[in-house]
Amino acid sequence: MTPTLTAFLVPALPAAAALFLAVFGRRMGERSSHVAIGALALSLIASVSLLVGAFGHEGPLVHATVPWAVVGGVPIEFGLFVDGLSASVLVMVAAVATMVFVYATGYMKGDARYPWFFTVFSLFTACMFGVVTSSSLLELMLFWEVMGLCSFLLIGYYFERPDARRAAFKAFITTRIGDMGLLLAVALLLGRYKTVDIPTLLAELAKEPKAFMWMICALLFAAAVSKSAQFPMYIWLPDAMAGPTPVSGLLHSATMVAAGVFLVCRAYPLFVGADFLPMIAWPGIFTALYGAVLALTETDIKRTLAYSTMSQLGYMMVALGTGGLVAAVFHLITHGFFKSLLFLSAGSVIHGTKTQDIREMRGVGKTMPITGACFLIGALALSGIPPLAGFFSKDAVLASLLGATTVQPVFGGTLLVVGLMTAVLSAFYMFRVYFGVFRGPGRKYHESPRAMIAPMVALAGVTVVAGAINLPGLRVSLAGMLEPGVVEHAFPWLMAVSACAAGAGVYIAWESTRLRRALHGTGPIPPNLQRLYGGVFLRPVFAVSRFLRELNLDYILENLVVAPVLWLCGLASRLDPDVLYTAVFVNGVGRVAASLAAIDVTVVDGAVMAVGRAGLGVARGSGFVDTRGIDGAVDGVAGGTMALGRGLKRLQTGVTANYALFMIVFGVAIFYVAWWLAR
Amino acid sequence: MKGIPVLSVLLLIPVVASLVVLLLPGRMERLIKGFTIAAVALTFGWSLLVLSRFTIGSGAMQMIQSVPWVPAIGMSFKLGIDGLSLPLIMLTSLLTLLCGIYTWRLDKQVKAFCFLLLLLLVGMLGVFLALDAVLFYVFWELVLVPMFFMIGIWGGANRRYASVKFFIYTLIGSVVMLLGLLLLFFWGPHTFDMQAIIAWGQAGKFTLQQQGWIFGALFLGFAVKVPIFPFHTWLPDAHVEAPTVGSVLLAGVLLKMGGYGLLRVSLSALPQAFAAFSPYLAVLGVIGIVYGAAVALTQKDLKKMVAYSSVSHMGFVVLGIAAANSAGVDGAAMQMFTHGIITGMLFFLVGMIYERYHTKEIARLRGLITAVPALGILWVFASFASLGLPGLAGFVGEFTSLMGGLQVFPVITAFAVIGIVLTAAYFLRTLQAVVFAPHEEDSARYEGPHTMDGTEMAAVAPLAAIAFALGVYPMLFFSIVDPVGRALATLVGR
Amino acid sequence: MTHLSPVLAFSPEIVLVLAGAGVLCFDAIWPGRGRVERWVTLAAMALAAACAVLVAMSPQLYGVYFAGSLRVDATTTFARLLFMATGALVVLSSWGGDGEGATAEYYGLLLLSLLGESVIVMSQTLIVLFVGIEMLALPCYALMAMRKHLAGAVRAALKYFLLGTFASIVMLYGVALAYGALHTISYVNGLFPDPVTLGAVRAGLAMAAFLLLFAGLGFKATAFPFHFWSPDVYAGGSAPIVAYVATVPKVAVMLALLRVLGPGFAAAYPVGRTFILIVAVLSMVYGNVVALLQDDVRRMLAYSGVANTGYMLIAFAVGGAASARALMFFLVVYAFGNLGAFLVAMAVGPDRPVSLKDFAGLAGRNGLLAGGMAVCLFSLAGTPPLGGFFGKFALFKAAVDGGYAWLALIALVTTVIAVGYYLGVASRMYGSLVQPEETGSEGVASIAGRIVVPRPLMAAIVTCALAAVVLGVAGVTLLAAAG
Amino acid sequence: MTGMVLFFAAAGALIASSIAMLFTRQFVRSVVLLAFSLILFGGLFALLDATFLALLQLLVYAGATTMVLVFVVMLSRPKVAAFSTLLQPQTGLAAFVVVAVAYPLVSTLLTLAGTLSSTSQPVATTRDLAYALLGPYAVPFELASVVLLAALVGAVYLAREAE
Amino acid sequence: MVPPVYFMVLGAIVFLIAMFGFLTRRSLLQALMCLELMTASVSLTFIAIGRSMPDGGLGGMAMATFVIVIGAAEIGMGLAIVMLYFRRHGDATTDDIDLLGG
Repeated sequence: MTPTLTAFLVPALPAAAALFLAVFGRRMGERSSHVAIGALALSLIASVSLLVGAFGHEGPLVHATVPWAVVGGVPIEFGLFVDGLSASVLVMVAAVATMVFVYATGYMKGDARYPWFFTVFSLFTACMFGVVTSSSLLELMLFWEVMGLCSFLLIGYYFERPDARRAAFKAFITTRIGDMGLLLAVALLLGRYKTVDIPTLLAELAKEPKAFMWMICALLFAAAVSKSAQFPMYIWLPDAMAGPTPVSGLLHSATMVAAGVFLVCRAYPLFVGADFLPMIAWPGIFTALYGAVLALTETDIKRTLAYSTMSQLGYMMVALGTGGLVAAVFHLITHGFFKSLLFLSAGSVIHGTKTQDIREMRGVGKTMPITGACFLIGALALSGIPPLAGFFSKDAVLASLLGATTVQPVFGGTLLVVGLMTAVLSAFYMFRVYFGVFRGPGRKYHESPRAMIAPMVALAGVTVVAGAINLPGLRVSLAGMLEPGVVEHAFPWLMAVSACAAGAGVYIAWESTRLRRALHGTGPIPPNLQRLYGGVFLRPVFAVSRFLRELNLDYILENLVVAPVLWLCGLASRLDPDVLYTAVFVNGVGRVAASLAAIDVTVVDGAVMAVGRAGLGVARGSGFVDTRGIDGAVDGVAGGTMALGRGLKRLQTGVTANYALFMIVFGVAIFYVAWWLAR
Repeated sequence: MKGIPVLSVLLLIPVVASLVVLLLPGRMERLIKGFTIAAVALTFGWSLLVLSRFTIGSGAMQMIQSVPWVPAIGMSFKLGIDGLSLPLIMLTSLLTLLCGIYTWRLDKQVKAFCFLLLLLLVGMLGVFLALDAVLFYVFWELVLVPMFFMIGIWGGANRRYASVKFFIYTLIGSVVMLLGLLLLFFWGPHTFDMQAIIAWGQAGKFTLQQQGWIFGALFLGFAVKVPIFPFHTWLPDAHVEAPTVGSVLLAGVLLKMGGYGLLRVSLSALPQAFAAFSPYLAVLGVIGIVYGAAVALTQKDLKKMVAYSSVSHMGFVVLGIAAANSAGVDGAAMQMFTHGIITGMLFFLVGMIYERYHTKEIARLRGLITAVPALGILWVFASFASLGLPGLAGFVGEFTSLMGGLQVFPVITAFAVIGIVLTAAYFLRTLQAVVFAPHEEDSARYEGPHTMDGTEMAAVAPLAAIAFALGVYPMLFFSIVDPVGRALATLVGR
Repeated sequence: MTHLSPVLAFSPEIVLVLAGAGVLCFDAIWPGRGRVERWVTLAAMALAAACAVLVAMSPQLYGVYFAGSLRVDATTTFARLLFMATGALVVLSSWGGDGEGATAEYYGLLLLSLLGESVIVMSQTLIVLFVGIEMLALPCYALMAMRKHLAGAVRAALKYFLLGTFASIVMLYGVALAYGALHTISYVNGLFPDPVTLGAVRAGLAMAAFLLLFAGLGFKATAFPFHFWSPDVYAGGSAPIVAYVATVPKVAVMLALLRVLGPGFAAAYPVGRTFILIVAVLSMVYGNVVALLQDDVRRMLAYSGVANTGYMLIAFAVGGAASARALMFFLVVYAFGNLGAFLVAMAVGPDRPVSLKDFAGLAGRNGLLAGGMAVCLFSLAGTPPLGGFFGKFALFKAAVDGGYAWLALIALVTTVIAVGYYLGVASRMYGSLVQPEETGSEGVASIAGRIVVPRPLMAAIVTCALAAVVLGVAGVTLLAAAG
Repeated sequence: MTGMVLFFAAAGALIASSIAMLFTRQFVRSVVLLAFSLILFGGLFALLDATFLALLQLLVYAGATTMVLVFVVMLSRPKVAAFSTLLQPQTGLAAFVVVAVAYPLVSTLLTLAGTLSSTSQPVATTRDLAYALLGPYAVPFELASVVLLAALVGAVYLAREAE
Repeated sequence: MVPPVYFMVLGAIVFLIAMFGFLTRRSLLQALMCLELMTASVSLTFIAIGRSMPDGGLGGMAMATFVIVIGAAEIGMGLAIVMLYFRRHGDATTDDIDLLGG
């Protein structure tokens, strides 16, 4: 099994499964999931073997291409490209996907369109693998957009519900806008360099003038922003929660949203070369903070996690923005695990409590212990409480921020401070949800079925262990793979600070839950909290969060895009030449004719008058658009011709003597004109 | 087989068939329909034979047949085929075959319809095969009469207005084009032989001023047909009123005659004038893309929306042609082919929806996925193919044209991207409303069978297959077109 | 053989005269209904056509006869064949169900009129031309007035007579002036010699003569200022004769003009050329634009006739042999197209004014009739592959060749306007074939039952339509041969 | 010299009678004036030594046509109201045109006369005319007879049907 | 000997008068009379021009003959139609037949 073949198998298997289910799915009913999961398991094994192969192997493990098209004399090849980066991400995606697929069999049981769900789900996974392993930018774009299609179909899975349809539409259009950047970048690069092969491109681009490189980066980053729901193109992510939870668990936590970050990582040398990094850092950190703040007052459990995903993606972007490629990838992988864990447990909670509003969930932990435990582990990981994975990856991100501070103190400093604040907020909103939902007295719920619980437990296990993949001393570490030879300088005191931040966040969450219960008269009011923290920290943050929710920035941003479009369409339909013709020709000429008729000069109603009227061909006031003849077929122009015709027709008086007279008059007149012209 | 004039036979089959149809008695409708399908199938088969004998990879004109027809005015019956016209020939014969199959369900005035369909096929094939300027014009005009009657007789409520408007608009364009062809004759080599004219033009014997006049005249004729932005107002009316088969052929083939003309005559014979005018052409193309998409978004009638989407997609063809570099020309040729396939499919589907719901109003069409699942899925597939989703044929044409455009007019082409997003917007809006939205009480009722019958599936399935195949592996198409694209690109020196 | 050659050369004309006189005498002796005369007339025409072909096949007969007054050459043969064909069609169409109108005198006069046509084409002196025109016109006045029960017929005939006589007298005065200016009235090789030899004054007088001559000929050919009579007369007159008058005299006069002016006229006389140009343009524009407004189909065809005369005059404005050839082909195509259209109008509304509403849904009521009309109209409109296209194309090409691109452009634009009203008819005929025509703006009259068309009339119409198609495809090579 | 006197007398009478013919309101008086002017035309022909023509004119026009004209009116007894007045819409234009054409026509005729040779050459006699009619002008002669035949047949048919 | 040119001028004048008459006359018969007058003046012009030709007026006279003969035939036919018209409409004015409408 050569690496190339295994690399080919990874995307091919789920694609084959998708095709198979598309044709035979309907007949297989519930058993269709077995095909999907089987294919995915094989891909997982293949990707693990790839990871093993990739580690310590200089240069890309697999780089094979096949001719796809010849355009303008330029051969375009598609193929596979697997290096350390893609292998590691591949494993994460495969693992999470397998878990979610198993979970989905439980969650979607009894759904009418069960086979269709798994068809699109497998196709999606195949596309994600495609994005990660594609060798040419055009191929990447192809899988990228088909992934957009799958997200449209999955978010809009419950298409009976109007909000699901709206969410799907919004998701596709927003990502489509971003994809335009990718389209232009690919077209420009193919046009200029006659190749789309990523490695060769990166090499060529290094020699390019800064401005052109900067432009290409901007275009690629636009695509990344829309896919990874960074500010301002994040508006589709919260609504995307309208889709079934497994979809959120896979797409909007680990895979699709990570594709944006992956694109930036894949073209990282280009971004560094064009020193585009600050442009990535600032939106990143702002998105992180913004997501966290919005998550604070979110009442829907899935939307909270959506804002949390947005925030964590911000973290990855800011890590990339400060040169921390390893940190970003590390965080991407760990986030993939614990965020999908959180989504799955949230799904299980929803499955149990039949509601998504955390205010109606009380004491779920009592009756759904395993779900509670899994959610707790996920929450701990996300908040960055050691020894869980989140702590190490977030610490790596903060380390890269610290590294940036040493280089540019102001730039790095602010990032670091905001990063720490966001870490506290993250811990706070996670545990606000945990305490609110799982602690305290609650109704009776029964635990989710085994098919949902098992993957959650597995993911929980992985979350606990995941931190280890990048321990500094370890021989086999992520850093070793991505940036062999670069010594990773650790900051022990930073770890301590971040741990404390996380702990503070948890404590505040605990206190605020007790405060909230107090407000609702279900528990004693803690005296010290009001004075000490309330004033200083809680009130302003809550105020900002509530303000932002009322502001409903999503709606504003959405209209920022939709309003000009509607204006353009309005203008276009008014500009339609058909409308234009009638306005200018039909009415315009009509008005002119009417005014001329108004000054109807009647000299002697004899010979001169007849010649005068005939010559001018004035449409005497009669109804202008008289659709005689060809039923008004030709529009304005015909109107003019008709008027001329009516004018000339007046010559046809019917009087024999007139005819003889006109013969002589016009004959002589034309003769004189001819004589004068040809003299 | 060497001796037989292959291309003349390709034209001859439909001519003979149309005469035979005239002779068949009007009552025996099934016989007439069967005969027509057989004739069109034979034509398609023969075009496959032409494809097999075509040496792929050579940019030169092949299988040339020339018979002097009217020496008095220097006109000869000259046919030929090259990388540019071969795909369009295949597209024409394929679409007409599918239309022939689809007419199996027609029950009104069958004999007249079949005769007109065959006559239309002769005209369309003739345009792409003709290598003589007058012959080109004769077939160009010949296409008008059957389409006029098709819209006029089997059309919708306002058909009279639409058919006459279609005829007059196209006629004005082609009349001016005739003047252009005459000027080509007089200022050029005093013969109507296209190859001689092109050689004369490429040798630069036309003065720039002459080229300007000829280009202007020819441009008007082609612009009305493509249609390019200000000259397109006939298209929506014609499409809304045309019967399904009429719309498919109108959008699938007739629009391509304009693009083909621009490439074959304007670009080849008047390179300098073309180079001078190409920025404006690019601007018109991009306006067409954005404008077409914008107006489509505001449309309430399903068929009119698809008509305006044609205007938008043909904008890419114009953009590709304006770029006039090898990528641009390849892109234009590909976009013409794929647009023919995909929009043909869309119009078939619209026809099927209309037959079931008897309304084309998007507001009243609901719940197609539950009513006829197959039709719903096909509409989703066609919509995504048409909005240019990579992996399907629509994308390849658009992408290549964009790539060509970006090399020559980067700023102008960038605006085209707005059009692409709008295209996605209106297709998805319609898709969600028509296919996915559940049935409300005021929406159109449909109690018929929940499946598509044989002829419908036969008409649409091949198109879907080709759209998918070309999307995944466009090498099939580009190997034919690319040599011609490169040859044309060198002309304008880009 | 030489002393016999004049008899042989003019055998077609002799046959016509004998037949004409014969039919009249035959009726005098056996005053039966028009049964026998019909067949005799057709036979005579066929015989005359055969003679014409024989003469064509022995070119040694070609030449100028009777001291330079008649010429027999390729154009004469072309004219004879065309006249016999159209004449035969007119005879067929006037067979008519009632047969009342087709008495012996009708056929006799028709034969004499046909004789007048070929005399015009063959004549080489102005006086013979004048006599020919009168020979053509007088029978027409009579024929027009023949169907007396028809209210409009007598009135149309009278109007036609008054204006026709007026025009020919004006032409006569032109002949006199020409005689004075040129000292000769023979135009064996073109009436107007090189202006230099004439000197300024006589050239001026020659131009005056040209104006008056053109007035006379223009009247018959319904060119712009001299066409006013045609709409009223066509609308009023009895159908078959209107079809005849609208087609055959125009062709004859055009060929006569071709002989009178000769190829060099346009180049030699700028005034004359500009005059013809103006008349051509005015005819095209006026004819097409006003036709757009007409509701009566025969009036519309009258104006379309005026427009087509405008197109024909292009050949004179451009001059030269190529344009003459193009003109001749255009004449053939116009003759059959126009005749066919008039005959269909006759079939739709025999002996009553025919409005566009009568054509509504014609395809449903009589498919063949509608088809014939459609083919004739599209040929007149000039859409390929029908003959009309190649006719117009040849003319426009000659115009562009002669440096009159702007004239060709005007012609093309007016053709588009022409298509406007031709399409109006076609769309009405076929509009309601499938779905019933909603009572649109003109409130369609209730579509009456099937139209029964007498068999010979339908045969004539189908022949015209077939001619348009054949001329389109095969006839194009005819264009080369007609040269 | 007497020729000149005769010419001017005849010309004056001719112009007077033709104008009078136009302006009379009774039909009979106009027919008489017409006959008189046609006779004058015959005289003018004689003055130009075209004796045969003069005779022909007198016989055909002055005699036959006028008589036929009168018969037609008497036979069909139309309610011949007095001819309406001269003035109608087109009179002004007609007058204008006639004047516009008259001046250049007469002036060119006068200049033409200059170019034509004097009248000294031998006068063509009726004999020469006879030979000419059956010589070079034989074709128009024969054709004229056919035209007469056609006119006769037509007139008879139309008249016969009338009763 | 009166120079032929006077006759030509006279012919032209009478022709124009007659034409004016034809252009403005209301009555049918007056129109016919004017036509006759115009024919006569044309034949006068023919003879006058012929007279000053080298062949001593032979051509002119021949043409004048034909003019008269054909003119007579025309008037004959014309009167037949006019009588038919009287039979039907019984009125002599030409404006009646003219209201055929444009």
